[in-house]
Amino acid sequence: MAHAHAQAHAHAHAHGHKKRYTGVMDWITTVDHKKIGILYLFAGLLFFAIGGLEALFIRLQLAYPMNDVVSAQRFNELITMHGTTMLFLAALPILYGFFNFIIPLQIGARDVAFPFLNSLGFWTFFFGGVLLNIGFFTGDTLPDSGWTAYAPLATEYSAGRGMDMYSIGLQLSGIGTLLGGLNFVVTIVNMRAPGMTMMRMPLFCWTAFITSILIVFAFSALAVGLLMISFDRLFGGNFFNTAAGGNEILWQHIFWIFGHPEVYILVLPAFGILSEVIPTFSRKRLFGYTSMVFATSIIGFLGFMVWAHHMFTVGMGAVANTMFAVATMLIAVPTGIKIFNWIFTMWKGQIRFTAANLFAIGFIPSFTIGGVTGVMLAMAASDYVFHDTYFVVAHFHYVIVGGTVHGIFAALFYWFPKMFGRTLNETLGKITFWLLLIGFNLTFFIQHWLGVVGMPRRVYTYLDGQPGWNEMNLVSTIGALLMGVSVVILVINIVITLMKPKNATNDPWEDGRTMEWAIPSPPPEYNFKQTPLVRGLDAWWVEKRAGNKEMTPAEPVGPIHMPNGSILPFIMSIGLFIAGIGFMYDTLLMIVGGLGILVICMILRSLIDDPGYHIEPEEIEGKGVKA
Amino acid sequence: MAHVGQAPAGDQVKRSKGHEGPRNHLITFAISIILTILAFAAVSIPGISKGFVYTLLVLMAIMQVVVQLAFWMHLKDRGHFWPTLAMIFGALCIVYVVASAVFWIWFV
Amino acid sequence: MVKRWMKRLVPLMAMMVLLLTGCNFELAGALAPKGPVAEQQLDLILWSLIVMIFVLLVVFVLFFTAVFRFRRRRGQDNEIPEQIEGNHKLEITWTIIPIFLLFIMAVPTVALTFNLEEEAQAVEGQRVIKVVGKQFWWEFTYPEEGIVTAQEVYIPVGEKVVFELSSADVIHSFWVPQLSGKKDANPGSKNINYLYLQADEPGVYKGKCTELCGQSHALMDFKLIALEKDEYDAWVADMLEAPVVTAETQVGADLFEQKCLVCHAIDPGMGSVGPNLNGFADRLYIGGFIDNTTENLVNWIKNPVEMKPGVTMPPFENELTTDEINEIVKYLQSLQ
Amino acid sequence: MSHAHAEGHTIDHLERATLEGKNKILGFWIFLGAEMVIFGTLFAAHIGLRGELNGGVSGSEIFSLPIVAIMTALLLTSSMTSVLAIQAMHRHELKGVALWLGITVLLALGFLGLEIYEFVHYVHEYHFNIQQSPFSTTFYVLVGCHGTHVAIGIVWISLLIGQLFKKGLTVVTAPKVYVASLYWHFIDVVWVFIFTVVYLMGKVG
Repeated sequence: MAHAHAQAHAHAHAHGHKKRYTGVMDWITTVDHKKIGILYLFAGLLFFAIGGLEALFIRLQLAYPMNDVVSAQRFNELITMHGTTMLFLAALPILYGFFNFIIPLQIGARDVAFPFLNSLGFWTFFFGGVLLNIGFFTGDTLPDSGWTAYAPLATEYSAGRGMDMYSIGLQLSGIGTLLGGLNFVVTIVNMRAPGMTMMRMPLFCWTAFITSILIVFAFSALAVGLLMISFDRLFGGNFFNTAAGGNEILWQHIFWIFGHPEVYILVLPAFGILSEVIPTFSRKRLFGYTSMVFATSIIGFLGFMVWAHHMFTVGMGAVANTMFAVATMLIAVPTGIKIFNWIFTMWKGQIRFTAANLFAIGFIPSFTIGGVTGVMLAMAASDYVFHDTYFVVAHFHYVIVGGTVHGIFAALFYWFPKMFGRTLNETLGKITFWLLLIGFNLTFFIQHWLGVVGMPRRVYTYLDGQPGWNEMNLVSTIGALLMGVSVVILVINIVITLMKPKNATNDPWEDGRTMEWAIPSPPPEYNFKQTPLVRGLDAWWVEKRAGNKEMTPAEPVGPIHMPNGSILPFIMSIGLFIAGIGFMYDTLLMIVGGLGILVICMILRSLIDDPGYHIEPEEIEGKGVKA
Repeated sequence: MAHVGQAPAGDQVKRSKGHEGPRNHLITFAISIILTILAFAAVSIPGISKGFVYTLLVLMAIMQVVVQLAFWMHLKDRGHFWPTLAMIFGALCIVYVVASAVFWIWFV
Repeated sequence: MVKRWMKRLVPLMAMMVLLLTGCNFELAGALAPKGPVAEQQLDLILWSLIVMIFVLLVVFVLFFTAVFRFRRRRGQDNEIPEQIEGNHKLEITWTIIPIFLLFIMAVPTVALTFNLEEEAQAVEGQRVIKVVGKQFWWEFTYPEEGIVTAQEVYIPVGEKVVFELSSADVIHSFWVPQLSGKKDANPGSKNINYLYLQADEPGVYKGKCTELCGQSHALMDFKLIALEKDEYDAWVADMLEAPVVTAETQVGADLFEQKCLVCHAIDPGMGSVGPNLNGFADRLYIGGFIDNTTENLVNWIKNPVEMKPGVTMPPFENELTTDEINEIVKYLQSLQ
Repeated sequence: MSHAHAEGHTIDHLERATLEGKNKILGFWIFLGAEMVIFGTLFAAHIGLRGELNGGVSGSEIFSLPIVAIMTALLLTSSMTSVLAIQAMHRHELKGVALWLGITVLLALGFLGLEIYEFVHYVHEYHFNIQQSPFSTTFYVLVGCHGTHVAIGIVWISLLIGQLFKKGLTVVTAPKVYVASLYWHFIDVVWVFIFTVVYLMGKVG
């Protein structure tokens, strides 16, 4: 990065001023990983709310047979946007928020490897998300072919601009995500504090690491798939045009080569969160750390090898079907190892039922149910029955709501004091948990049954007079409403907490084990005034047991180099956004203009040196421990 | 900050003299040229079976790429654990994407 | 085998759902198989369900024991529990046992998957029915008998039938829950699939499209009607008879020829843009899902898009008078 | 912030003198991993669909091997010259770096010119445009994607040369040059597969 020293010698103080921005400008120019983390968190929560509303409309439409809350077309748009929004714009960004904020703190770094790229990644993701949702503003049709966008429904048979928004908007937000993943990989490999070996890394960092690798490789496949869809739709390409000899199954392969790792991209970080929260509130170290690391790696690796189990009914033949079936079933083994390790972490511990821990503990049974139905789905011959029915809907919601969302909420309650200096209200948190638990099981448990008795997924309505369908769907809708209420309470909780004064201590849960709990809440912009020396797994716990009040430093107190903020990432993303709209509406001027903005910004970035600035020891409050 | 997260020790080791000489790179260039000429020649000669030519072409391409990755892009040097891993994983992805596309479209 | 055990599990699960919904309840869909394919699949599902319930029990027992026994109690604030690194024996145990459980599920899975695939290969003399999915209806062709029909497919009871699945537009998926699992109907000439099923009891079985195929994906239903062999033969003979136009239906027949024949064939062996309407009077449903009554039919012709969003058939309410529509309906109802 | 010791032992590896430099190089390798998947997926589409002509022309009818051979020679040589640029950089010869990078850009321009000529020729002679057949679509998207990478590389390396003259060889510019050379080698590596799989195999049929 260009903020390094212009000359290769050791004078550190001579140059650089901090460019101070305030208010909105501060947020759109920031390259601080903590602020970008918060931006990711709130952008993700915003899209989570939108996706949640879409889900409620879906359930309201299905509450009664032949209901007409929304039209068939609108329903297809809702399911597509619900899936796309929740996966790409809500779950992953919220997780990225935690990655960004927590990983550098947990590995003892002052920032991520590429602060500028980090900001670019966020803004590209954000504007990609806006582009995906732009139909709400322009009145065009929204994407309507399901989040899987199967060709040729998504290419030749989807009228309007909806699927262009999908392919281009997702392309942009995918690029942002890819940049983020790359950043985390390098951060974790290169930026660890002295003594922090890979096998001393907190499990959250490990899962983030594996997740980021999956992102780098999986999202590239998606990028190509989306490029192909764009070519077919905008330039008359023939990738998936069967009449001209193209092959619609090619899309399914490419999509699921991305799509299956995506599932692990979403759930592995939740595994990591659990592996932080449960030990903390059990006052016990994680049971079987090494096997957890290996299980994570194996899940990540196998996750790439099993994509075709989404395609059992496509007609791949018995050989391919059984191979993928067995490979898929194998994933249950490392996942099982994790489940048992968590249970045995609690075993003989002293469990405290804080809101954060409730979500973490609630994860285990819910996710286990999702896991066993996953094994059932993996059995090819059974999948012929389950495929594309509500059984599948139930399964992946048990995994994603029971897994990822529980994990996200646990992380939110757990790290909120570190991020914002205030602890979320515990009582409201517990109400959120119980409402979510009840609502979620009410919504989805019954859908297993609905699927097996014959209700296909993605149907905008169903006929009256089918045994039990009306009642079961109504129950499901009531459950969804309860989940809605629980999220509203969470939002209220966040708002009222943010209005209170900051009062959190460094280690508000008192049993924090990893390094983020060794520094103030919220952390200063330079994180650690002295880079810490890591002396074991659960570095902060080790120091606490040794009677220390701070991490042992690895360097003397000295000036700290910080990168300057920059508006360029924001402008570059706007350039990409404009170009994207240009592609959608065939406006050459906008394409050229948008890409021009991008190129100019890149030239500026490469020509103008920004050496950053230094925080002098005098500015750092309090004296550091002498090294 | 320079000592935060030292990369693997290989970076610290001084390389032997001669490593940086142009010889290795020129040899790589020569190998690449020869393999390329062979590839073009294999196509131009009539009468060889298609399957044999395909196999030969792919093998020569892989050889050329491996040589270039190892010497020109320094993957053979120490301290390239993670880059090598990235390349291997990428290659693995390619193999199964191509294999599945070929398997699906041609054979099923 | 453990089959009887499995069969008992179904009512148990049924009870649970019944408790949850508090409503009238019956086994349906894939839980009430009426043919060998669906039965084998249900057996496999129940077998996996038993194994999985065992897994769930183990996990839940351990989980709730841990949660209830090891909560932090008063006065423990300064106690630090032992920091256990792990336990190799335990860890190996919960690696080996799941592998074993997967093995006992994988074997029947592989066997059944191959079995279904082999049986679906059409052999000489095998009855094959060609299925073409179209937005949002199904066309069925009997190549040997020379019959083309739509929405309702007739098969003889107790006989293995192979369906050749393809599509004219987007991807559809062919599913008769009570008789078999599903398989996709892909567009293009390359990815044609074969599915086999067999009905052991006569009856009308619901069929569905299960791959999102556009607006009326939800309503892309069809019926599979299984008849005894002799009734089936009678049906074939009936379908092959040319439609008779009487004085009473002459007006409707003429109107049909002017307005409808562009898209709808009525000759036995002809495919067409819209569904072939040969034998329409015997159809149970209009558009695959509405009862075939005079009133519904009139409304359908007036404005089909309102009943089934996204269908290609244009509304005729402005093009034809109500009388004319009634004549057409009368004619259609004479097509035995 | 102690670059003093960093300077001591990596005198011949200016690009790795700082953590930022190391980060940049590792990050770029990971990026190349992603690029591999991108090109791999495009190759998969091409290999799968290259036989689908939709009544249009086939590769063996239109490909001209002499042009491809010249393009290959240009790109291979440019990859070589970018290695020489890195060697000059390790010897701290600013002019050498700029010279070799300049030659690389010139060779790349030659390659790009030939590719554009080739595409125009196909469209005019055979109406072989992107819409003709799955073969044409995959051909243009795959080869065009590579061509776009070449074009980006040309702009990037040209800007780098400008920067080098402005700032000299420093711990800031050295990683950029190194990374650009990695990028350039990668483009050559992809081309090896393109001329093998698309052109030569296409010629064989």
